[in-house]
Amino acid sequence: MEKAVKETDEKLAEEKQPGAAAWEPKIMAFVCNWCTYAGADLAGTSRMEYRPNVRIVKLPCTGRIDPLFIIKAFENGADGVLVSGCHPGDCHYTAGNYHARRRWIGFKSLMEFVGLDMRRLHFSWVSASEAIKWVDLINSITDDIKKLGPFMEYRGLK
Amino acid sequence: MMHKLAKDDIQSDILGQIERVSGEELNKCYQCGNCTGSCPVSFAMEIPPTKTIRMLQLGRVDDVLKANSMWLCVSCLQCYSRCPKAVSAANLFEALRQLSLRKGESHEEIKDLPFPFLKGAPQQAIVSGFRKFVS
Amino acid sequence: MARIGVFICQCGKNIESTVDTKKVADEMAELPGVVYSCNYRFMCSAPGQEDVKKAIKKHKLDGVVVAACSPHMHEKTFRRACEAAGVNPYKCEMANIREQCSWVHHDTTKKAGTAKSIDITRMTIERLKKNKPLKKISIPVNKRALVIGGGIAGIQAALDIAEGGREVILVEREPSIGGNMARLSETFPTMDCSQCILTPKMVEAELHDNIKLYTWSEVEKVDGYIGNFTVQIRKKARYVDEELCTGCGDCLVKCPFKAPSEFEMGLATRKVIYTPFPQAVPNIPVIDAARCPKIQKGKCGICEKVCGPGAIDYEQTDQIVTEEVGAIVVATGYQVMPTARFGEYGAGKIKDVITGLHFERLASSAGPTGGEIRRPSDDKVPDSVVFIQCSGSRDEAKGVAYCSKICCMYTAKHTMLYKHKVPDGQAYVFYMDIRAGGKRYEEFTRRAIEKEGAMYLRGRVSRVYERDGKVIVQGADTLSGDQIEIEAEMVVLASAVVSRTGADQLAQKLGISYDRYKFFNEYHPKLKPVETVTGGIFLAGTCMGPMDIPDAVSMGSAVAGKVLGLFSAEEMAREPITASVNTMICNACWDCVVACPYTAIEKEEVRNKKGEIVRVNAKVNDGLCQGCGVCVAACRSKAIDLAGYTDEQVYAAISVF
Amino acid sequence: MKLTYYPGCTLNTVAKQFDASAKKSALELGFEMDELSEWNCCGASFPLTPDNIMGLSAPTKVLAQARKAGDTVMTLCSVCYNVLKRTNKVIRDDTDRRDVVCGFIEEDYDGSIDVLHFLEVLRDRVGFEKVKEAVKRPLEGLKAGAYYGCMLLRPFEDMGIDNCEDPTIFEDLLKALGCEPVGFPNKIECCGSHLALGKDNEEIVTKLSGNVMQSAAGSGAELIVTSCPLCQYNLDGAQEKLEASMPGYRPVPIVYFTQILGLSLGQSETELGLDTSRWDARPLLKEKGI
Ligand SMILES: Cc1cc2nc3c(=O)[nH]c(=O)nc-3n(C[C@H](O)[C@H](O)[C@H](O)COP(=O)(O)OP(=O)(O)OC[C@H]3O[C@@H](n4cnc5c(N)ncnc54)[C@H](O)[C@@H]3O)c2cc1C
Ligand SMILES: Cc1cc2nc3c(=O)[nH]c(=O)nc-3n(C[C@H](O)[C@H](O)[C@H](O)COP(=O)(O)OP(=O)(O)OC[C@H]3O[C@@H](n4cnc5c(N)ncnc54)[C@H](O)[C@@H]3O)c2cc1C
Ligand code: SF4
Ligand code: SF4
Ligand code: SF4
Ligand code: SF4
Ligand code: SF4
Ligand code: SF4
Ligand code: SF4
Ligand code: SF4
Repeated sequence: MEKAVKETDEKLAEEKQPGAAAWEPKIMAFVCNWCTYAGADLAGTSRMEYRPNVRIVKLPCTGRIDPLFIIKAFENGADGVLVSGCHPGDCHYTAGNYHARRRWIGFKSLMEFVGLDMRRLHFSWVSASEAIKWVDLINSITDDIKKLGPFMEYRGLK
Repeated sequence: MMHKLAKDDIQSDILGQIERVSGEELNKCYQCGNCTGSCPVSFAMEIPPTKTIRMLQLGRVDDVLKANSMWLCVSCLQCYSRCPKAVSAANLFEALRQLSLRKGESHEEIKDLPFPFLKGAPQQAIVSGFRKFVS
Repeated sequence: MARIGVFICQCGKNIESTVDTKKVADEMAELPGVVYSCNYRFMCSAPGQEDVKKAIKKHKLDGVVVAACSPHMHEKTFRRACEAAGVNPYKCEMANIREQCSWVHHDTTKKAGTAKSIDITRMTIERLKKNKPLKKISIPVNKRALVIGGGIAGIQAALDIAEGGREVILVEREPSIGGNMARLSETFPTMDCSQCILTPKMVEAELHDNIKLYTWSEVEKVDGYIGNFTVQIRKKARYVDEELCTGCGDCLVKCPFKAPSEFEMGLATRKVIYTPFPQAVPNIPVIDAARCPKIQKGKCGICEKVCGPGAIDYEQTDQIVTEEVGAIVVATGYQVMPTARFGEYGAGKIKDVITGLHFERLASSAGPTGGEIRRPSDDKVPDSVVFIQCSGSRDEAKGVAYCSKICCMYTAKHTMLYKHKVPDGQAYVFYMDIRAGGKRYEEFTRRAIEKEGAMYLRGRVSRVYERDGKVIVQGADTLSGDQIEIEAEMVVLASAVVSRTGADQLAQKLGISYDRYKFFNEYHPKLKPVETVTGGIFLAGTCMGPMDIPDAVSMGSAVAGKVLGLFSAEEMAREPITASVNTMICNACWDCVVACPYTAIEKEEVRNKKGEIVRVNAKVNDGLCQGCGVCVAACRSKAIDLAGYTDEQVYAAISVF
Repeated sequence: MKLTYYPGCTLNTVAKQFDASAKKSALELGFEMDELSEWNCCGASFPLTPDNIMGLSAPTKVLAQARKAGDTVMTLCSVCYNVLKRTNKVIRDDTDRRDVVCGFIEEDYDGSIDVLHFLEVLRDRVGFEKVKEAVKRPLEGLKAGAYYGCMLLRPFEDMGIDNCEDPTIFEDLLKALGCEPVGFPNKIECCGSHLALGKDNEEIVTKLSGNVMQSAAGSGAELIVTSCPLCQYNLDGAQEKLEASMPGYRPVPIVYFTQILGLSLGQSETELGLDTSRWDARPLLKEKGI
C-alpha cells in the first residue's frame, strides 16, 4: 500500500506543474457489464487501437452507478469520467439504464451548478457491437481532456 | 421510356426546398396509392398525387412542375386525411404552386377568368382562387 | 491481512507483445496482501489451472487475481479452479489486460500497455480484498407448469411438457380450448382443414393424464418467482356441474333463447346455454348468465328439467383455486381489429364489409353457411369480392405501424377458397406488398394470381360505400397510376392482428413487459425469443406478435423445451449477485420499491410477540432479484448493497486508480 | 348569452340570407350574435405551407380583434371556420410563427380564443334537445340531405368538430327540426371549391359537384343543406348542367342550414330568403304541407 500511495503522490506532484513532464490524462469509465463492457471487449477482439488513458470499472448496470462514484473518481485523480451503458430499450435489466438516465440528468445539473466543466463528464450509450463507437469515444474524450489540462479542484478532497 | 437516374437528382437542393416549404418528408411516402384513390380530381391530373410524390422522390421536379396537377388540387385534404403515413399531398402541391408563383409567374391572368361563369360567385372563391393561381 | 495470489497471463504473444508481464507480476508482488505473484504463458491451459491450485495450497491463498483475458471469456474457468482448491469462487477476480489493454494498445515498446496493466491489476486486487465469499443461491423447483391460453400455441406447449413427464395446468378463459385456429377453414400453405388437424390435439390435451384443464377460467393473481409460483385461478360459474354433465346436448336443443355467437363473430346465433362450437373441449355447456331469464328473474328453468343427469346448477358461483407451479407459459393469442375501426370503409355499418376471420367462418364447412360463401346482408352468393390487405396494419396515422405478417397469405388463401366455391366469381385484392417469406409461401400466393385468377391491384383502398345494393370500392392501382372503382358485392378486410384486450392487465399481474401495442416482450428478439425478462415466465404464439400456425407451434414446442430444461434439476442454482437491505438503516421511504424493475423488493412488517408492528422496512426477494443494482443507487440512506458489487468494492477499485 | 360573431366577406354580400337567418334564429334560441365591430377578410384559404407566414396574418388579425371582445368567436361559413380555427392552433402552439405574425400585424395575441361554428354552438351550448323544444313548425316528411364538404371537417386533428369520415352533426340537427335526414356517400367529398375560378376548370367542377348531387339525389334527398356559400354556388351550377345533360335529373333546392332552422322556428319564407335560391324550395315545402 505504501508504495502505491507514494507513486500516486509522485504523479500528483508532477501533474501540478503542467509541462514539466509529458502529461497524460486519466479517465475513469463506469460501464455496464452487458453492453459497453462487451463493446470494449469487441474493440479488443477486433484489434482496434485507442488511447491508453481509460480505466474501467465494471458494474452490472448503469442503474447501479451512484453519483458519489463519479465524485470519488475525481477526488482520486480522474481528469475525466465516462458513464456508459446499454442503449435505451436495450437494458439487460429492462429499465435500469432508464433510472440511470433520470438520476444522471439531476446529477448533471448539480455538477453544472457547482461549476464542473461538463467536458470532463460524459454519458454515452455503447452497445456490445459498437466497438467503433467505443474507440471513437475514448479517443475524442482523451483528446478533449488533454486540451483542458489536469483536473485539480477535487483532488485530495477526501 | 428510359429515365436516367443519378444521385444528384435524389439529393438535389430543390427537393430539400420542397420539403422545407411543404413541411413534408418525401421519403415517408411508401406509395400506397391512397391519396390517388381518395383524390376527387386525380382523374383529371396529368400526374396523380401518388405518382407526383414518386417523381419527386426520384428528383423529377421539372416534370412535375410542367403537369397540370398542382393547379387542379383543390386542397380538400382527403389525401392527407387518409394517408397511412400522414403525408400531405396537398401541402406538396401547395409547395409546388408556391415554387412557381414565387417566381412571379401567374397561373391565371385576371383578364382570362371566366367572368360570365363567375357571375354571382361568392367572394371567398375569388379570394382563395387568387391566392392559389395568381402570384 | 489478505493472502492473495496474482497470476499474470502472457496468452502466448497476445498479451506479452505489448505488456511486460514479468514487470507487472513483480510490481504486484510488492503490494500489501499479495503473497504470491507470477506470470505464465497460458493461464487457462490445464497446467496453468494446476499452477493456480498448487499455489493456493502452497501459499494458503484466500483470494486469486488472474490478469488475463476478459472475464466474459474465462471467469468461470478460474472460479471453478479456485473452488476445486478450496477458495470461494467469488474470491477470484479477473483483470482484463487482453481485450481492454494488450489488444487495443499496439505500442511494442510495452510502455503504455505495461503501465495500464499495472493499474488494472492493482484495481482488481484492491477490489478483491473487499470481496466476501458468496454462496450460489439454490432454489427448489416446483416441477409443474401453468399454461395460460388454450390456443394452438398453448395446447402445443402443454402437450409437449406433459409428454416430457411433467404436470401442466392449462387455463383457458373461453368455455373451450382451441383459440382462433378453431375458427379457421383451411390453412395455408397446404390447405389442410383446420378442425381436422386441431381437434385431435384438443382431445389429446383433454385426455392427457398430465394435463389439468381449467376452461371458462382466468388467472386472478400470481405470486412468487421462478420455480415457485403460487397462482390463483378464478373458475367462473358455468352453472353446469362438470362432473355430472355427460355432454348429451339436450339442454342446448331445448333452451328457448338465443344470443349472437361469439365464436361465429356474430354471423350466427347460439342458445343461452351453449358450447361455442360442436367440437368444443371440454364438451360441457356454459350458461350465459346475463341473458338467462332463470338466473336473472327466476323464469324458465327448462334446461334443468331436460337434463337427465341433473347437471344444471343455477346456484353455482365463481370459485378461486390455488395452484403451485414452477414455470408459467403465456399463450393468450391475438384478436383482429374490428371493422368499426375503419371510418373510410364504412365503420362497421356496411354489413357486407367483414374481416378475414368472418370470411373463415363463411368458408368453413362447419360454419353458419355450411361452407357456402354468402354475404351477410342478404345471403346472396357474391359475384365479386374485394379483399383489402393491410387494413389497419402498416398505418401509423390511424392504425398500427407494424405488418401483421399473416394476412398476405390468408388473403391469397381466401381468393382460392372463394374461386373454388364460386367458380365464376371474381376476386380482387388490393395490396401494397406481398409478404410471403416462408417455405412454399411465395409459390402459394403466385398460384392465387396465376392459376386461380385473382386480380391483384397494387394500391390501397381509400373509400368503401354502398350504392344500390353494391359495395363500391374506390382505390388506386399504383402500377398503372390510375384511380380504380369496383362495384363489388362483398368486401373482406385483412384486419390487423392486434393484442388481446386486457393483455396489459395480464402482463402487470405476471410482471412481464409489453410493447406499445401491448404485445408481450421477449427477452431477446433473436437469442431468447421465448423467454421473458422475468425468470420462469415464457411466451408462445401470437401474444408476442403476429405469426402463423407453424410459428406458433414452433414456439409452443420451444417453450416446452425450456420448461423441461428448467425442471430437469431438483434445484436451480443462480449467481448470488443480489441486493440485500440493512433493515437497521432502512427508513422505509420505498424509493427502492419503486425503482426495482423486477418488483423484487417488498415492504416488510416486523412484529413483536404481541403482534404489534415494531418496524417496517424494505426486503429483497432473492428469487426475484436479478442483481441490477438500481435499488442500491436509488437508496438515499445507503441501506441496500449489492453482493459482488458492493460500494466498498467499487470504492476500493477507485482508490488506487 | 352573447357570442362574438365573425361573418366573413361572403355573408355580407352574396350570402346575406345565411347571415340573417342565423341571427334571427339565434335570438329565438336564446343567444345573440354580436358582430365584430371591425374585421377583415380571413384570406379564404389556410396557408398549407408552413413557411407561408404572411398568409396567417389576415386571420390572426381577425382573431386578435375578436379576443378583445371575448374568449370565443363564432362563424357560419365553413371556410372562415377552417381558416380561423387552423390559424388559431398555429398561433397557440407555435411560438416562433406567433412571434413573426404578431410582430407583423402589431398585435399581441396568443391563440387563447375558442373558434366555434354555429353548428357547434347549437350542439354543445344550446343543445339539440333545446332546439327541438323551440321548433314551432316541425319539418315532417322533409328528406333533407346534409352536405358537409371539406372545410368543416378536415384536417380532423385541427377541426375536430365531428368524425371526419362519418360526421353526423348536421343530421342530428335536422332530426331535431323534424326532418328526415338523408346521409349519402358523397356528403364529405369536395364540390370543386375554388377551381370554379380557373378558366379551364368548369368541367371538373361540374363533375365534382355533379357527383355530390347525383349521390344525394340517388339517396332520395329532396333538398340539400350546406354551411358554405361556395358549396352552394358550385352545387347549383352543377345542377344546371345536369339538368341539361341528364334526362330525368330533377334539380333540388340547396339552402343554408340556418334557413331550414329558421323555417322550423317559424320564420317566413321570404324573410328567410328562400325565394332567392337558384331552385326554389317553396313548392317542395308546400307539397310537404310545411
Ligand atoms: C383470418 C385469418 C386466417 C388465418 N389463416 C391461417 C392459415 O391459413 N394458416 C396459418 O398458419 N395461420 C393462419 N392464421 C393465423 C392463426 O390463426 C394464428 O397463428 C394462430 O391461431 C395463433 O394461435 P395462438 O395460440 O397464438 O393464439 P389464439 O388462437 O388467439 O389462442 C389464444 C387462446 O388464449 C385464450 N386467452 C386469451 N386471453 C386469456 C387469458 N387472459 N386467460 C386465459 N386464456 C386466455 C384465448 O381464449 C384463446 O383460446 C390466420 C389468422 C387469421 C386472422
Ligand atoms: C447476407 C446475410 C445477412 C443476414 N443477416 C441477418 C440478420 O441481420 N439478422 C438475422 O436474424 N439473420 C440474418 N441472416 C440469416 C442468418 O445468417 C441465419 O438465419 C442463421 O445464420 C442460420 O443459422 P443456422 O444455424 O441455421 O445455419 P448456419 O449458420 O448455416 O450453420 C450451420 C452449421 O452447420 C455446419 N455443417 C453443415 N453441414 C455439416 C455437416 N454435414 N456436419 C457437420 N456440420 C455441418 C456448418 O459448417 C455451419 O457451421 C443473414 C443471412 C445472410 C445470408
Ligand atoms: S397516401 Fe400517403 S403514403 Fe400513400 S401514396 Fe399517398 S402520400 Fe404516399
Ligand atoms: S387536397 Fe388536392 S391532392 Fe389531396 S385529395 Fe384533395 S385535390 Fe387531391
Ligand atoms: S487465460 Fe485468457 S489470456 Fe490467458 S491464455 Fe487463456 S485465453 Fe489467453
Ligand atoms: S343436458 Fe345436462 S348432461 Fe346434457 S349437456 Fe346439458 S348439462 Fe350436460
Ligand atoms: S334456464 Fe336459461 S339456459 Fe336454461 S333453458 Fe332457460 S334460458 Fe336456457
Ligand atoms: S402481411 Fe401483408 S397484408 Fe398483412 S400487414 Fe403485412 S403486408 Fe399487409
Ligand atoms: S430506498 Fe433505502 S431507505 Fe428507502 S425503503 Fe429502500 S432500503 Fe429502505
Ligand atoms: S438489485 Fe435490481 S433486481 Fe435486485 S432488488 Fe435491486 S433493483 Fe431489484
